[in-house]
Amino acid sequence: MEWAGYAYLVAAVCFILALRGLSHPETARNGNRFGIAGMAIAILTTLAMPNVLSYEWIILGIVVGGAIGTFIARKIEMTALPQLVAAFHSLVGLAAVFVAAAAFYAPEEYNIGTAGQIAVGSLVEMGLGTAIGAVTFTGSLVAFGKLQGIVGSKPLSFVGQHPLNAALGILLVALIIALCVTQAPWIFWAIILVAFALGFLLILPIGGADMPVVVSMLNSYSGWAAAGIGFTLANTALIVTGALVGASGAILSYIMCKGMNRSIFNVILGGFGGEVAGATGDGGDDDRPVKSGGPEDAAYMMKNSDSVIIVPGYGMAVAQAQHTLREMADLLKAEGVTVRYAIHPVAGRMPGHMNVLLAEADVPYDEVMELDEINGDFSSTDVAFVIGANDVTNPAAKTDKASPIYGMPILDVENAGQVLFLKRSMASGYAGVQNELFFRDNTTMLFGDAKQMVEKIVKSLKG
Amino acid sequence: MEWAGYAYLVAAVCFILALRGLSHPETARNGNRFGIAGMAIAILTTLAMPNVLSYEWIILGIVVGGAIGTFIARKIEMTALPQLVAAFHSLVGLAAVFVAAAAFYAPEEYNIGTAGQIAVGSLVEMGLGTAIGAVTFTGSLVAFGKLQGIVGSKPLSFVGQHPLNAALGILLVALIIALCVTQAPWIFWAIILVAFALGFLLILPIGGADMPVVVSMLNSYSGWAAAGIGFTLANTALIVTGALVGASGAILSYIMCKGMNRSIFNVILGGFGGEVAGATGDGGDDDRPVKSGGPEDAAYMMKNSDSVIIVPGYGMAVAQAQHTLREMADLLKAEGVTVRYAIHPVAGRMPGHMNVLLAEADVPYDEVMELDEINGDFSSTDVAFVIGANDVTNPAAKTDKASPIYGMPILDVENAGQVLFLKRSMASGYAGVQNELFFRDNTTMLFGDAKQMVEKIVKSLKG
Amino acid sequence: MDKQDLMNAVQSLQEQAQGLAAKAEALAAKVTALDPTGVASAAEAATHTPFLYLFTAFVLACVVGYYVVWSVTPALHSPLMGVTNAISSVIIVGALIAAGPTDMSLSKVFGFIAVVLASVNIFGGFVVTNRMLSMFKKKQR
Amino acid sequence: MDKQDLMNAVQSLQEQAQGLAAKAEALAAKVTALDPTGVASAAEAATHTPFLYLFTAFVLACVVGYYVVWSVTPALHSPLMGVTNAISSVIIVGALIAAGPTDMSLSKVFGFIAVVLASVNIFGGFVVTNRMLSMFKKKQR
Ligand SMILES: NC(=O)c1ccc[n+]([C@@H]2O[C@H](COP(=O)([O-])OP(=O)(O)OC[C@H]3O[C@@H](n4cnc5c(N)ncnc54)[C@H](OP(=O)(O)O)[C@@H]3O)[C@@H](O)[C@H]2O)c1
Ligand SMILES: NC(=O)c1ccc[n+]([C@@H]2O[C@H](COP(=O)([O-])OP(=O)(O)OC[C@H]3O[C@@H](n4cnc5c(N)ncnc54)[C@H](OP(=O)(O)O)[C@@H]3O)[C@@H](O)[C@H]2O)c1
Repeated sequence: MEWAGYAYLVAAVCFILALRGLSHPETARNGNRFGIAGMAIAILTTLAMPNVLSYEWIILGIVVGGAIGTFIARKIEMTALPQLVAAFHSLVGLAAVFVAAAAFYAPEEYNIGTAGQIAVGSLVEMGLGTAIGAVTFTGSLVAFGKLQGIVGSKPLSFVGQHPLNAALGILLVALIIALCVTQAPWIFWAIILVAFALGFLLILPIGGADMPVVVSMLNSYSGWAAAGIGFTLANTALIVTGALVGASGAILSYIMCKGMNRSIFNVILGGFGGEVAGATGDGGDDDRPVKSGGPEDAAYMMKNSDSVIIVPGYGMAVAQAQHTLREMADLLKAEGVTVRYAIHPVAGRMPGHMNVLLAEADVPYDEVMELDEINGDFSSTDVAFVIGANDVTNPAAKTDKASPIYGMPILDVENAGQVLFLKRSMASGYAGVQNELFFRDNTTMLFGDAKQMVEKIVKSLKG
Repeated sequence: MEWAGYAYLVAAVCFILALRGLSHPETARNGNRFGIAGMAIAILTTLAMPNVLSYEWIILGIVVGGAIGTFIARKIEMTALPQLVAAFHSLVGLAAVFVAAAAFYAPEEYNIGTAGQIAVGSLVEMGLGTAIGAVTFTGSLVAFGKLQGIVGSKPLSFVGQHPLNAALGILLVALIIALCVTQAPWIFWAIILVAFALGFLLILPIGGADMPVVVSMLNSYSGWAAAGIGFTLANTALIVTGALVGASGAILSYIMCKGMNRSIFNVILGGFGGEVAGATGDGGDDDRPVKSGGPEDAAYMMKNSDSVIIVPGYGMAVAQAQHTLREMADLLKAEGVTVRYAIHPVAGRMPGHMNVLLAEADVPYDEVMELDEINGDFSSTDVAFVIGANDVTNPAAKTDKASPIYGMPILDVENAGQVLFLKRSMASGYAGVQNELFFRDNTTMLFGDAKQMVEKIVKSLKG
Repeated sequence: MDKQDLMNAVQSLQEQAQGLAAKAEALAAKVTALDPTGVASAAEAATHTPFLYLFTAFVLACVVGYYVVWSVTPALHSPLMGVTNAISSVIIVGALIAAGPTDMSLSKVFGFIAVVLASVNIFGGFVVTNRMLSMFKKKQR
Repeated sequence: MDKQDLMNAVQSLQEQAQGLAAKAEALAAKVTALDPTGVASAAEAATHTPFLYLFTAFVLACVVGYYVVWSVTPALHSPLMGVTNAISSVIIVGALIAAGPTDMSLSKVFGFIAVVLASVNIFGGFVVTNRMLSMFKKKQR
């Protein structure tokens, strides 16, 4: 079985190369192929193990699961990516629970002892793996529900929520210890039930808009859980993959939290998203005059400029305006206008969200700039066209120490000659803070749904 | 002894952190401390092993070696860094040979068998380690001699050099195989002798100026040798360190080769540096008129400009002009001139050579720019002051496909308002190609030794 | 040969036999003492590989993960989520082992369910990532 | 008890003794067969850890080395050479083992020399690196 170890190592290296490929769009597809190759190697190696003897059920399982997965992945709208990832995550969590259960009932298959006589180290790993998997399952389900709009996205805080969660956490630890001592099956199932409950209760109080951070965090957990199972199986592929996934989830959570200028605790303790609804009302209270325009004004202004930078945000995703937006950009380019896109690290609701949507609309990725690359160029740009973005342009992040977004890097659209804000109302964005820019002299508001408004601009540009 | 494995792992992590610290000057000193900590952990762990019983000789060895090392490292001139690294390298190579010899004569200490009955796998590792160590030893000695000027820096090619080296290489392989079969001590010593000879013969034909690449390559080898010994000892600290050092040497060689736009084979096959002398004569042949000036002209020109970019090169290092240069920059800054430094990746004779020299002269590192950072700024700069640099400014790298430096990135000094070239003559630089810029209208040549000339400029600025 | 001699001979033989029996017993004890340790330790070495080495791999993999993820370009952070989702399903390895035996059992059922769930992720993750990545195109077409 | 009986008893005793001796021999053989394998394999497991795991660590360390070295800022490439020079002397570990025994021997002499050489590098490398690094200063002083 020595060769199997080497095969698993090769699979692990393939997974590393898969992530490495993502360092550039050009190498990314190759990277994905490495990922597939690694997975194939890992599966085939396992199937060749002497204790894997019957293939019918396995093949059936892979065919059924693969068909479902492929079908969903093909049909899903790109705007629904966040919930898709959440849903897939819940499955990984559940699979981990079932693997742990299988190991508990047939430990001899895993060389960790016999039923009722499992090595204590393996029991600890198994208990932790089960608990993390179960929390991931229900947690991701809640995240999915909130993102999909099935569960209310408002944070559902209730009295005594934190003490209750803490109590459940302690109970979980106690149960794992009891499992190590008694090896009783009912304790194993109790761990799963308590962890299910904990997953629900932990995520329910967190606002819908914070779900991406939660999903990423659960992703990280599932990685560490996989690494734990890797220790039990002495399997390098699992250990390395677990560490990769764990690091990925942790780093993405960090990037999001930093982009929002919040701590991870602030997110997890919940209740933040709730202010959005309230603050939205507040934002509308402001009675100062704003300059508002129509699609013709916008079309005229952009047509007669030299350069336009488009700043997309969450509103563009919601309205699915990316295709029409690309059409508008094409028309402008035909007029000789330089058009580029500026993407803030946390624009939208998921890291890289805007990039995928623009790519979907066939926008070439070399027109799409990151914050650092383009921020200096606003001052030499005629028009900044902000479509469904708000927080990521708010100068309060630089000036107002009391603001919840203070310290977050922003796109300096204010430096452009003219700023167009396309949104439905004066409402504030995710962070619930009013945007000073709306009231500036060089700002024109375009009120309306992003897609409809851009369609009108396109019509006006054409005719 | 389980704990020892963990301790070695901690040491390995310390070494990783040591290199990680070097990603920024601010964290670098902390990184060095991690390196020292890692080494201390590795040594103390080994001393605590049950088979290490007598400490007198060990302590004596460490004290003597440590004193010598500290003394040399304290006294050495910063301009002599390349040869210092080469000299230290030869010691690592020799130490590896001695460790292998010790393992050969007392294999039971290393758990690899008994004398005359050593495990074959270990013999292979040992034979390879010895050979690489011995090649590193003599190769680095030659490199040291060439860099220090003891051995003529001209490439010493001779007829049949490549076949001879190939023959020695094959002999070495044959000897290692024979060692595995017979385990005879004389074969062991023969391996060492042949490898010594090979090291000499491999490096001797390579030109002095290519020595930094050679040193870096030997560094890489010594890393892989250390990793090999790590396998024999089943020691994580050695394996990880070996991989780190191996990667570092390989990447630095790659960077240098890329900066010179040559392949590593071109360097190793030797004979390149020889063209320098010849071509230098050629360069002097050019009879076109150049504009030349004196220190006062230079002082006047720079004093009356808004911004100056200083481009140092090998000549500054040779002339040890860095301190005087800093003085000049200070005087200019006192006059309100913006002064910055532009460093080409292969300026000087060693990666990062210029940065260390400037740092030695107390130039703050945030005034010292890399090629990418500053190359766009030459066009908005009044004066480019090129001191002892030549190849790294040569536009032939961009235009002349026949030039040996074609394709290498260069500093676009030509875009500056005025270019001052401080060098002793019209001679070409390391690559032996004439520099078109000398004949441009906006170029003024300052002929003289870098240090003396800058001293005169300083005098002129002062008075 | 008289009676006395015979009795002596028998006695000595009996003694010898007893001595042999004792020796045999001691040997047997030695064997049983040796056997479990020997076989068990060999088995342990074969099946339960030293935690230290796995831990070393884990620590190094964490460092690799740190670097490799930070080097992912922000524009591809969504595909990154897709890929990590797919590869985290490598726990299918554990599921396959559970689903592998010929005899039907509770753990085989669990294994089968886990295979299905993990397969959804593997195929779904890679397909959706591929869909995303195939949309990223360069300018000059 | 007549002669015949006695002879029978003696004979049966002899047979028993022979049987015991044979058994003892077999056991002894088993013991020798078991002992070396058992002890040797245990020793092997303890001293000669599986190549696979070391190789795994090596592969991962190479990836780590790749990333960690590329992330070194070019301005610090000279100190990098200093540090790698110093840490490559970690082969002093091998030298210490050779120099460790109490009895004087050829290998102990070799070990001593290697300790001296490696120490020159360790101290020299770290000191010169520290010297270089302490020269790098930021602007506003
Ligand atoms: N990307 C991530 O990974 C991530 C993760 C978690 C949280 N976040 C947070 O999400 C926010 C992202 O900033 P952002 O600027 O993209 O979004 P934002 O600040 O939430 O603003 C979105 C704006 O779009 C408008 N909008 C909504 N639907 C629209 C439609 N159909 N048509 C036109 N406009 C519409 C809304 O205004 P109206 O209601 O007036 O139309 C809203 O002001 C940041 O605060 C960030 O911290 C991001
Ligand atoms: N950095 C590395 O890692 C590395 C490694 C290997 C090779 N190289 C090669 O080294 C070269 C480095 O380029 P470079 O521009 O720094 O140097 P260069 O092209 O070799 O030019 C150095 C110039 O300095 C002048 N010089 C020499 N001594 C002087 C003195 N005492 N006072 C004033 N001037 C003096 C020489 O001209 P005069 O004789 O007229 O004075 C010479 O033209 C590149 O070709 C690179 O490929 C670099």
